[in-house]
Amino acid sequence: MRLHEYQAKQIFSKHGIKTPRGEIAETPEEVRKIAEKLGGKVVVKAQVLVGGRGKAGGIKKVDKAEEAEKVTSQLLGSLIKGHRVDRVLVEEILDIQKEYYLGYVVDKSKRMSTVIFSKVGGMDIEELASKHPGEIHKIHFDPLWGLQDYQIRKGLFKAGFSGDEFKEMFRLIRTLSDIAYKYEAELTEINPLVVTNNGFVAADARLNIDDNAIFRHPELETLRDATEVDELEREARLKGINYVRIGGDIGIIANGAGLAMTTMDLIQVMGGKPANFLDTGGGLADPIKMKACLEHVLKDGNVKVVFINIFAEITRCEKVAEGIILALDEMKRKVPLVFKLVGTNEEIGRNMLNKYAKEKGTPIYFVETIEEGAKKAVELADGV
Amino acid sequence: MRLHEYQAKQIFSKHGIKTPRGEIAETPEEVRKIAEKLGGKVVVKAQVLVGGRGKAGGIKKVDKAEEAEKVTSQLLGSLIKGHRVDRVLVEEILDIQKEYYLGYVVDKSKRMSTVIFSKVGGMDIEELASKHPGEIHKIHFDPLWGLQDYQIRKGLFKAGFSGDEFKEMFRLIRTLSDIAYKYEAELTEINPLVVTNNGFVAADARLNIDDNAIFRHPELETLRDATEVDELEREARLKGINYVRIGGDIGIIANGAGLAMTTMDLIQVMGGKPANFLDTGGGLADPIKMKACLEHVLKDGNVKVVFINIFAEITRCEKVAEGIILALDEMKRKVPLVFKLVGTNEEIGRNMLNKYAKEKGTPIYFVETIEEGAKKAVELADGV
Amino acid sequence: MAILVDENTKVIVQGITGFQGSFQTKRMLDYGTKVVGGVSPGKVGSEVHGVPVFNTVEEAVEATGANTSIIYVPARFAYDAILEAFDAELDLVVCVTEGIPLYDEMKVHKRLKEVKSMLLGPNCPGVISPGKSKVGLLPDRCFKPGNLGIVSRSGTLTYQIAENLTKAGIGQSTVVGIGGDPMPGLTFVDVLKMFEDDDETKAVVLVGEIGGSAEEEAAKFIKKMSKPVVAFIAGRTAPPGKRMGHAGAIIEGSTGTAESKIEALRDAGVVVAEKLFDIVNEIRRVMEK
Amino acid sequence: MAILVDENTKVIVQGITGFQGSFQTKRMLDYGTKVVGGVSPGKVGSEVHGVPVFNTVEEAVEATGANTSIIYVPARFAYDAILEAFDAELDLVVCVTEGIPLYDEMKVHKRLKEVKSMLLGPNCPGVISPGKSKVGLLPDRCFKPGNLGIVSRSGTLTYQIAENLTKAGIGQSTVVGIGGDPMPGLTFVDVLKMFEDDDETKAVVLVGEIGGSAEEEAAKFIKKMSKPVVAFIAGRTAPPGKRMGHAGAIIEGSTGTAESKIEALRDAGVVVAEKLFDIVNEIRRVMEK
Repeated sequence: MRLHEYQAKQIFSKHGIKTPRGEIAETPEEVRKIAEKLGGKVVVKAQVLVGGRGKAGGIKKVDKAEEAEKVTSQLLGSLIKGHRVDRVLVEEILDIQKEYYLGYVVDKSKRMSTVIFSKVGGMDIEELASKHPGEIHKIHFDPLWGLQDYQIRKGLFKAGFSGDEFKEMFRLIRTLSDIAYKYEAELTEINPLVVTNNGFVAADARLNIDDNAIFRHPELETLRDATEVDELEREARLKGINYVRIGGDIGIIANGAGLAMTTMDLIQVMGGKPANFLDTGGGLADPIKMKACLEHVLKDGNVKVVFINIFAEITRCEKVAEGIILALDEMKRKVPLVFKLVGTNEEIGRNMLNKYAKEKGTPIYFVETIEEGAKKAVELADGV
Repeated sequence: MRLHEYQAKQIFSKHGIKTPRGEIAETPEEVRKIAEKLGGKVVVKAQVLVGGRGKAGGIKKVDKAEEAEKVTSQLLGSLIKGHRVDRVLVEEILDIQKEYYLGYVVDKSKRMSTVIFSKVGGMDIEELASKHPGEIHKIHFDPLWGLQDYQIRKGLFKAGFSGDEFKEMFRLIRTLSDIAYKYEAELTEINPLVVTNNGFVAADARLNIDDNAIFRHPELETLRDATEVDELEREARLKGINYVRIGGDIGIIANGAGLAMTTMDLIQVMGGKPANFLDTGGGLADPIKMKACLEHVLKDGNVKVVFINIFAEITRCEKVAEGIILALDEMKRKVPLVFKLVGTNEEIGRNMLNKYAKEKGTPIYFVETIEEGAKKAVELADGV
Repeated sequence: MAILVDENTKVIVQGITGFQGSFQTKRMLDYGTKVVGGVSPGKVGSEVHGVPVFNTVEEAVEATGANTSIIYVPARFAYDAILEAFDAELDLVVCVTEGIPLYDEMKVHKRLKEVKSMLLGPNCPGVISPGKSKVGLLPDRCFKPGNLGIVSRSGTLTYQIAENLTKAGIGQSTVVGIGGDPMPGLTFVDVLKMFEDDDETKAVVLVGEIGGSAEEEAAKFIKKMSKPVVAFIAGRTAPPGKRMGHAGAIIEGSTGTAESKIEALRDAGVVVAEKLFDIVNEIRRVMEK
Repeated sequence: MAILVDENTKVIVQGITGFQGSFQTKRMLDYGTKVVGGVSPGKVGSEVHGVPVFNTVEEAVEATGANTSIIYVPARFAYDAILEAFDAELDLVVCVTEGIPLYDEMKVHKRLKEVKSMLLGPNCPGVISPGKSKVGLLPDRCFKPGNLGIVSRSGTLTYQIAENLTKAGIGQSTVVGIGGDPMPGLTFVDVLKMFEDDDETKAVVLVGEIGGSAEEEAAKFIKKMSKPVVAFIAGRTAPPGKRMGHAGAIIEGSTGTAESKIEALRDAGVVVAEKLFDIVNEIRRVMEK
């Protein structure tokens, strides 16, 4: 779960990391009032969960409260890299002397926690890594031992920190990794970390929590609503469906992430556009699950055809067919289905579906390979 | 730091371990009121930091509130195994079905934490170990990994626990080891752990905190006042002097615990009785430390002679002499000193002390070996 | 020979009384796997499909001489179950459970360095040495004995690939699903090493996915291998920054893309198939050489 | 030969700018110990008695090639300092600091299993190989080169014993103060093993104390030793349940009493001296054999 900047800043601030003075707002009027309180000169930042927000026009500096109100009316409801702006963060403009980078990430290939910091900040870490690889400093530590003071000292001295900046960075590294461990973060970042006359300030903030660990942090669940971008994805999560909106017109349902991705790949190879990724996971023995998946995919109005790719290793195919039929029965709109169905009793399943298709006039096409299915789906979407 | 039963019970109770209903009291009147509230049938327990309190008469069961008041008047101010009773704990009498044992200790030879439990309870763990060695179950775990659920399960199943008792013990072991880690306990114990109709109740409670870790638990400092038994020991702690009251008439000052213990040993071998153990530690370069030690030993009115055994490895001996002279100068009572002084400038130190002794008439005897010193000290104490 | 499991493998099932545990026990028994015991705290004395149930892994191992465990417990208890299996000094621990918290997995990896057990998974379908033993939930009919090794991060995709191969007459020595988690126990490299040393294995199929750097690391090792490797990478068209089911299948910036993986593998001399059926053809080609 | 330290030992001092650290650096230099560097965070570039100061142990080791460290930092920072020294892969870490929390020490012991360093202490006076090197605060004049090994839990008591021996003409190969803490790094057994293997050592004096079971464990090992051991146990008359300075010197119930230790040692063929001077006589007797 990726938190919004303002949510992450609230958590940082609670743990003693300085953040700019500012407030979150949902209307231009609120923004004007906040800007007035802050003296007029403010920065208005669109709260969208996407990188490169600044370059995409999501961050506006203004001199007057009225201007703040104006840019906010433009920002709210607009799309930044495809993400709709629902809220903006209004903050004082910092007196920037220097910009540093400070981050924490679980390094999955080393299987260790990693603190990353640099005296070069203000660009994203990938850019930093490619432009100034020598300026990136890392501290690896494992979850059992945790981060030791001497490791922070070693890292900071090597990077050339001393005096007050050493002390401030030491405290920030300690605090940021404490936050990471407290909330089981996959990643957390202060970028840029701004050096001002009043010390170090987190000008931006990022905090991504491990979804698998949310059950241990129920207090974070309440933050989630605000973090979802896509309404269909939000709904899917609530229903326990592993669904990602892609934006094309060929709906995909497969059991298994690898199978679903391969299905997507082949559709694109054949010149089509996947509407979504959907991995049903296991548990297809219950027709209800299959029904819910098909219904969900069809909620996307762009979907012209659905390719269902089930390799029923455990489940019997008649259960899958039963679920599909349940869904179709309640469906208003008729879209053609391309079906690759393999597994126990696949003949029974096919027969059930063929019978239903004939009776109701729903077009269902059975295929033998994914390649064949992808081709058929593309043809159907293109209206061939 | 060893906590009193009532203090440990407050902590246990705060963490969800059931303790008997009851209150702490310092006067017989208070005890009567508490006993009335509890329905008259109560147990009155002397709060002294010594094992085997029950057998020594420190625990009294009564049927009526008046009786409770009466036994309290007898208990308060009395000595239980040499410890004065200042407070009593008044508690309901439990409906005892069974008595178990549950403890936690840092096993210093294994360098690991250890949970110990037994279906035989109500006797102290040493007695339990010698009478029913097969009934003692242990779970070792290290501080980094902590206690894992499966380790508790393994231990409890092996000991034959099942059903509700399994669940209750599981929770208690988890809670007790959590308490141990939270407060850095050397030892904590529930003995007996009483099985009643209403579940498991901690009838007694013990919690010893690592003195070296108290700085990380400032909230415990406030509990300490009540835990000291000996006024001179309490004073010594406040002054930072490592002093233990033994009870004889020959005061001992040595630098180093081993040297101090050897001095005690030899005094007893020679037929004398040490009044105390005192290890000055390092830092004797400052005469004030030596002065404070001598003053402190002489506060014990039983002391007839002081054996000072200094092996000044770093310190120059004139500094030691200076401290002694400072102390003697302010002292009202004149006790003879036996002195073994070895180290840099020992001649200068001796001369200073000899000169002072002649001028003021304080008897100071220099010796060459600890054996000789012990003999001399015993002679002086016996008035030979 | 085969790797990891064979006719001598004796398996216990942790979580045997659960729905999945019980069902998969039956399927493993049907395949001929020696499932000798199950673990379910407090249920000692009962039986599941004729398999005796024990309270702890230690008891089960003492009573049965098992050397392998398969874990079917919910995600929040999986960490403890894995440590319990390690503690009983099993040779191989297969963890099917999906959704284990990242910090639990980091600790499991720390523990792995201290113990003798190997871990397969978590979030994996297990391992099968066709005709000898199956520890996991791979569908029997997709596999037949032979000389091809398969190692994969995906489940159903691998069954599909294996089935294609089996139908084409290419049997397998062992098929290993290392699982879709970002921090698997046994990695591609670990399994490739075993295949390289296994007399029965003549060639290997590697089924990878976007996300992480496991394929890139595998490519480095493959350069040193004597046996031919054919690869397939799923997710070539996935949009960046979207999470695709497996925790591993997320692309961030330029790392972990299909392109980087395919390039690394080709650079190591691996044939990377574009379509599923290409795998069959390529394997036939390299095995006939 | 000698054990632990000799003329090739290169030492860094952690906490060199503190009062104790600086003072003891001077004394070690005076003795001829090769003190090649010191560590004090933020003080790189300065010098203490001519010894260069570094920010971290790693820097100091890289610059000087040190293989040994001695730690003089306050108790609450000692845990971190010890781990830092381990991390720099020093052969020997001597920790003088007293009063380290028990839970920190437990963690240090866990770490010891993972690293190559040996730990002497904490709460110890260090080690001296007379005429070769001294890493610690033992008073020079009490020691002279020879063939007796001494291992002890006490500080000043050991100086006294060593001085008696030195005055009687009995020199030492190495004198090791393992420290008074209940969980020492190097134990009696560890050091006895080294003495047993050391050509230069002909006999050993063991100075024990009440509390714990280190002497009992030593007795078990001594049964297998070829070299004669003479022991002294302090605290024979200490009352039970009282803590005597060292965390180790506490007697609880019947464990750790002087009687149990003396009995175990005598049972292992050790001569246990009653008075300090008996040690000299006994050593003279066994060494003349």
